Amino acid sequence: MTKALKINKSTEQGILELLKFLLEKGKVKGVFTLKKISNDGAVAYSLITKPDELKDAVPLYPLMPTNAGKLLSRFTLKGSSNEPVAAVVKPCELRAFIELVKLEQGSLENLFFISSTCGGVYPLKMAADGTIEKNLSKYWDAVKKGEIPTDLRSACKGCEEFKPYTADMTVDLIGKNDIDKQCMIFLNNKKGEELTKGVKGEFLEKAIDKGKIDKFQIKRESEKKKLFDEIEAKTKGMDGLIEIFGKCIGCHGCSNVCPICYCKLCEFDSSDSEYKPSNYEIELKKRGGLRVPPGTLYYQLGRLTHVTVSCVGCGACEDVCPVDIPLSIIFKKVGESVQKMFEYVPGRDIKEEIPLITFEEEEFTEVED
Amino acid sequence: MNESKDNLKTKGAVISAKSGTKESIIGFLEKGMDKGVFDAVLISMRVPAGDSFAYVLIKDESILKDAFPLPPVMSVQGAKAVSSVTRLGKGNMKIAAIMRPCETRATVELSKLGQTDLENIILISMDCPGVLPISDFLSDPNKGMKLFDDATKKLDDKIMRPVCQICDKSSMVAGDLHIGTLGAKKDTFFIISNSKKGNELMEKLGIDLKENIDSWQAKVKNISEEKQNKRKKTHKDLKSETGGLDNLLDTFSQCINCHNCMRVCPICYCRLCYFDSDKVKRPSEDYLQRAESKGSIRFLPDTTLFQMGRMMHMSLSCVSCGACEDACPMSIPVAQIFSMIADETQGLFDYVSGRNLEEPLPLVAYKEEELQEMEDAK
Amino acid sequence: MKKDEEFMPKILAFLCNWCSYAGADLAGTSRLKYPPSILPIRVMCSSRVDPLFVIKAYLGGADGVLVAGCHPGDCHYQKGNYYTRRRFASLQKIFEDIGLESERFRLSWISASEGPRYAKVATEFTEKIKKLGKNSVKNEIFL
Amino acid sequence: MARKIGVYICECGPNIAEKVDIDKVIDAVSSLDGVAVAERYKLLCSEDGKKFLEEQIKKQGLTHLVVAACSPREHEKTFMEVCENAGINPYLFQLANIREQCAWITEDKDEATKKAIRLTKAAIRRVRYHASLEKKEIEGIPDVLVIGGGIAGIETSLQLASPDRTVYLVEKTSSLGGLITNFEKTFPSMEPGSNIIKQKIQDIEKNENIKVFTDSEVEEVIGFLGNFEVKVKKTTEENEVDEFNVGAVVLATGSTLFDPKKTPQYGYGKFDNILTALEFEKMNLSGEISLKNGNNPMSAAIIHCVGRNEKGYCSEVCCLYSLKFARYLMDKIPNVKVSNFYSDLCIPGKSHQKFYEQTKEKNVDFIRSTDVEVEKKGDNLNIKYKDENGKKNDLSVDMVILAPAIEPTPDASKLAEITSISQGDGGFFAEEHEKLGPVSTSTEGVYIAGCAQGPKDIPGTIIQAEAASGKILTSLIPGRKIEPEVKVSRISESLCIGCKTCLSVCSYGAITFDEAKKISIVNEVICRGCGNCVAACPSGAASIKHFAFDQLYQELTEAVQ
Repeated sequence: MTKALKINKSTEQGILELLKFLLEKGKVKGVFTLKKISNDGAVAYSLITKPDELKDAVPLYPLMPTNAGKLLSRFTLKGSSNEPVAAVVKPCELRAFIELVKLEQGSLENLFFISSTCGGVYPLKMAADGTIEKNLSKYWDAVKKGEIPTDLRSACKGCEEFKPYTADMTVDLIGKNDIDKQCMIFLNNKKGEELTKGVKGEFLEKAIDKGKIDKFQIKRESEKKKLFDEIEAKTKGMDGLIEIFGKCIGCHGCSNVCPICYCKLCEFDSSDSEYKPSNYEIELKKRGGLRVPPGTLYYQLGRLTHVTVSCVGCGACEDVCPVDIPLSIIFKKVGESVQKMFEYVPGRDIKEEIPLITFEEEEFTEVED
Repeated sequence: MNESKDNLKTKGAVISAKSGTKESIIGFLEKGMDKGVFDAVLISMRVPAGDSFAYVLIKDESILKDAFPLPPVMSVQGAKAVSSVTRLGKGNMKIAAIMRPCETRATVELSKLGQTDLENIILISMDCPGVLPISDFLSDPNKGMKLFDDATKKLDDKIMRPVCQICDKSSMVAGDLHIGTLGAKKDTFFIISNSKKGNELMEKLGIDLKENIDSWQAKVKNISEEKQNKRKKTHKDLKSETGGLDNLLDTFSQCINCHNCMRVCPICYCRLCYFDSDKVKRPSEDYLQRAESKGSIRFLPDTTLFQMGRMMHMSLSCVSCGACEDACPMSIPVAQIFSMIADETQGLFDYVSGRNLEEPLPLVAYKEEELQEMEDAK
Repeated sequence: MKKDEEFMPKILAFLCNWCSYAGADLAGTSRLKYPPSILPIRVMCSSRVDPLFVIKAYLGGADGVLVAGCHPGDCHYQKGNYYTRRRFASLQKIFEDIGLESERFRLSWISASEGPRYAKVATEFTEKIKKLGKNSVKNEIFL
Repeated sequence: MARKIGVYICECGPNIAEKVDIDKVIDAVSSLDGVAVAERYKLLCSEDGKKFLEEQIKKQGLTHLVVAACSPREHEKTFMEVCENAGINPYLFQLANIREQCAWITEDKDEATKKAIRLTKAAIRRVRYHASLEKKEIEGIPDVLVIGGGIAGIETSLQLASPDRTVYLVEKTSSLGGLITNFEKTFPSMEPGSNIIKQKIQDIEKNENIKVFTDSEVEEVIGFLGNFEVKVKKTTEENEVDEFNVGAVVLATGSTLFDPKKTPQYGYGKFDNILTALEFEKMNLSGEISLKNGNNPMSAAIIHCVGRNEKGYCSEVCCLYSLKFARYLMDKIPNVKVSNFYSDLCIPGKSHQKFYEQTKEKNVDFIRSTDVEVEKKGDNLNIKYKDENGKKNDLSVDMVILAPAIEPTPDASKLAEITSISQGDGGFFAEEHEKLGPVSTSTEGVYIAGCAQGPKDIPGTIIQAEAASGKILTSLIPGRKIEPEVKVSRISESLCIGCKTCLSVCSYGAITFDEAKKISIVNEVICRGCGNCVAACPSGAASIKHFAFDQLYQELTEAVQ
């Protein structure tokens, strides 16, 4: 049983009221959430300090313009926030942020996290061509019934980590059929309780409906298996990889938006990855011809080795790929199998060290010959 | 590299293209390699999956036969390919590079910026019918190929990218040689030389440049004029549509700061872009202060600053190649806006990016007497 | 098969200076025979081997890559080889999972006094690579 | 100015010439870019070989040298000296190993030649990316840090202290002396124990070359032989931290006794008049051996090997000091009955057997026994045991003295971490080699002496203290220069994003974090050049001299061509 706050309003209204309360009562100085920022309906994360600016806020909008974990890292990179700030984030964004804090790219101090049992988000392309508005009602109908909306992003369709590990508050969404009439917020810890003290609503003890969650888990698991099998068929040997990454135009957008890519200058943009004339001669002598600029596969495989241990499978990379390479499933599949090897879930717990900077004296003997 | 400032050369060569334009262009290149006039060819090729094209540096002649001189889609800007091959030194291979005019112009521009060494490069441009938007092509590559071939034959650019539909420099000769297919008699195409290097090459190939190319020039002239009017009109409408702060903010409101447009732009060559560097990373107090002053700020802020800042950095060298718009995941008309602004900024200095190697970059040269209208302009 | 016989694989070997390189030298001084397919690259510690080198070597056409260092616990720099083991384990899992031949990579702990072991590892690994055949990536254009 | 690379292939007498077609190698490399000369020579490492190379470098005005011969582990230094004498930087040189790992490993001459060509070409391509590096020299610091103020620490400090060598002696408790201060006498001579140590403590206090820190703990030891940066913290006051540099460190932290409570069958802590060996020594030193009720015990039992199977080793000295205890008892309490319960007696050493026999003559019983247990019976204690042939038996006595096993001090693992050495069997500090290096450790410049290295008696401790001092005296001669590693790593300020990954993988603590700039910084004097941080750093901000990304990448590209 955990403490919960019930507000007899629609879930979205309930959260907006909570955020308004937090700002008005000065419990937080600012609120991070999605907001409609232009009259043609563009949605982006915003830092809101005045309560009445919350009027266009759409905290539960099914879209991830950028990974909020990466934004929170930028917010606290040059020093932790000296004022309390609340952030409405999806579970994978919170996990990405915690992974970044482990890498000294941000700080959890003074930040409060309001997350949710996440129903997944639509691809960015649907926001770009404006079709997202039409699908909103279809989205919430599916979430209410605890089903997976059809044209969700593939990363979300196969996501089994839809419940946050360390959020201060969790908004109950999946399978909550009275979502338009009632807002149920689970207060996971002391911080959650203190923040919500004084909110107009009913405080009660309530257990999150495990059955509902498990049922949904099975649905996501089978979706994931389908997606993984599809990719498995495509990534057969080098030819398979060349086919998949052949159309990559080298814009490196996937690394720019990836929360785990935190380097100032990416190794694959640095002089290390440039070919000198003599390197071209060697390669041409060997192959007769070489794609230029060189290193498309070196970049994809190399980036995979860099992020694989911390990849939270948020799908931002595929969202931004101009040529629709199924990146999120490739990275998620490889990431999960490497993480399983270290029994590591990125972003699950701030104290859990990233596997590549620790070791056990006796381990992985099977890797040795 | 270019003798006369304007590129209206009067003479050229007529090459028979009975076996088809593409095949005979490849034949011309094979002849060049046989004669040892150049050791390698930088040309587009279809990727194994057949769903895109990529530039390939080819040394082994047998691979040349699968080359694709004029691909229906610009996955990588040709200037970026040439720069990646020669930025760290000219090497000892003579390379013939076959590209679209906006790519040869960008290559010329990049060599002025020290990013390309053209000494061992023979730049060959071709009349360009325009390019399909990359997302359209990807949705159905085979259909895209067919549509592109018909459009090329019919010179109809409706299916091409917005910037290509108003491109008035689709036959500008900026490199060493130019393959002119416009106005050529059936089963032939012109080769026009634009530099000493071009002349020497044709001599070594035993092809003399004595033929009359008026029909090509006439065709190019009227296409350019037609496109120029269309360009002026489109830019006027665009200006009213996106002009003014609110419109500009609305246009870029969808921007998610992924910087794809900067990465694919041939002119953006910085190792670490200013807008990715530490200088734009502020402490949390600054962000909170800004949010308080306005009640709410978009996070990350300064996406419009990035667009305008990038515009300031590269507008004077922009060749309107449209790569940025192809790479934008949010389909923002960034290429149309940037090429509109570029026409005006370059117009200030009567400069055309990549037109001529000797023409100095506007901001690195000055005249004592110029731009009086700027001083205490009201 | 004849073809495989004269196919002399090119196996890149990152050998740590204090143990495996010394072990390899010892194999030489004791005139132990192993196929000349092993191309040694000396590094001060096996923990210097950046997974990107292994990818570069693989995409560059190496038929196999061996990473060899001191036995865990004997690292000249205390703990280097523990990190090597983890990096290598995740690299191998990535290659496996993405459908590439992770058997072309091998991690072996070979101390300065284990000349015979080095020769054995070299011979075994060469045989395995011969069975796998040439690394077809060598003549790929669209890398 | 343009690169001029000299390539010299050594015939090494028959070794290479017979197995590799050297002329083919010469043809293959002479036309390479930048190669000014490619020649063969009989024996390059010989005196005239070296002279030949020196002349060639000067005559041809070479800027880089590539030698294809034996293993760099063999002659890299030799040819680097040749470069130095010939006036070019010794790091603009690469040695291709075409002997141990090429000529000698195959009978197939043509394959060996192909491999030799490949390795030589790889060396030539690598040398093009070499940068000249300057050998650094720093003053070797002669001073020494001694941790632990017991007999081992005291002896080492007295041996080493001299006008040009300060010794910093750090003691955790508030006074020097350690365990021996409690021993009234020492075996076998029954000479006075605690007053010798008191004498030595005065020598220490008189000696102005020894700086003593009591109530202090070592917090940080970073560096290597010749240059350790040390931080010592006072445990009694808040942040009073002393920092100084030393050339070597000696761990003389001694040991403690196994806690008999962990073996309840002996009744320690449950019944009165059961004392550990240390408690008995202290009681004896106070002059009066008495029971709880004040009178003298008329009978006492000494139980050997307490905690031996738990610990899994014999602590060497307990049998001997048990004999001493018997003597203590008999001197202070005439006709006291002493009986020893032992499983096997350990009486090594030339003069100890005599000591055992003399004690036995004074009718001290030695009962070979197993499953010894102690119970309360009325006022005295009853010892139940099985005798030699397994028969159950018991003996009631007034007092029981337990001889617990010796084990490392509780802070041993912390100290091992700080001085980056490892702990071996039983948790004692691990010596470099149990036979050939008993007082040195796997970390150069860190030594161990006394019970910290394992159970031993006082002479054994003194020997190790002197051995450690000897090793330090030979390696840390005042005025002699120390050459820290040249091929160290460096982190670029503009590229480092401060993720501290390098910091967490560095085994030497050579990387510190600049909180203001939020970047990691390499302490070039301490870095040993393993390159771990460079491979860990995803963004290439960290690079290492002479094994940089480009150097290794170009070498491997040529090798697999």
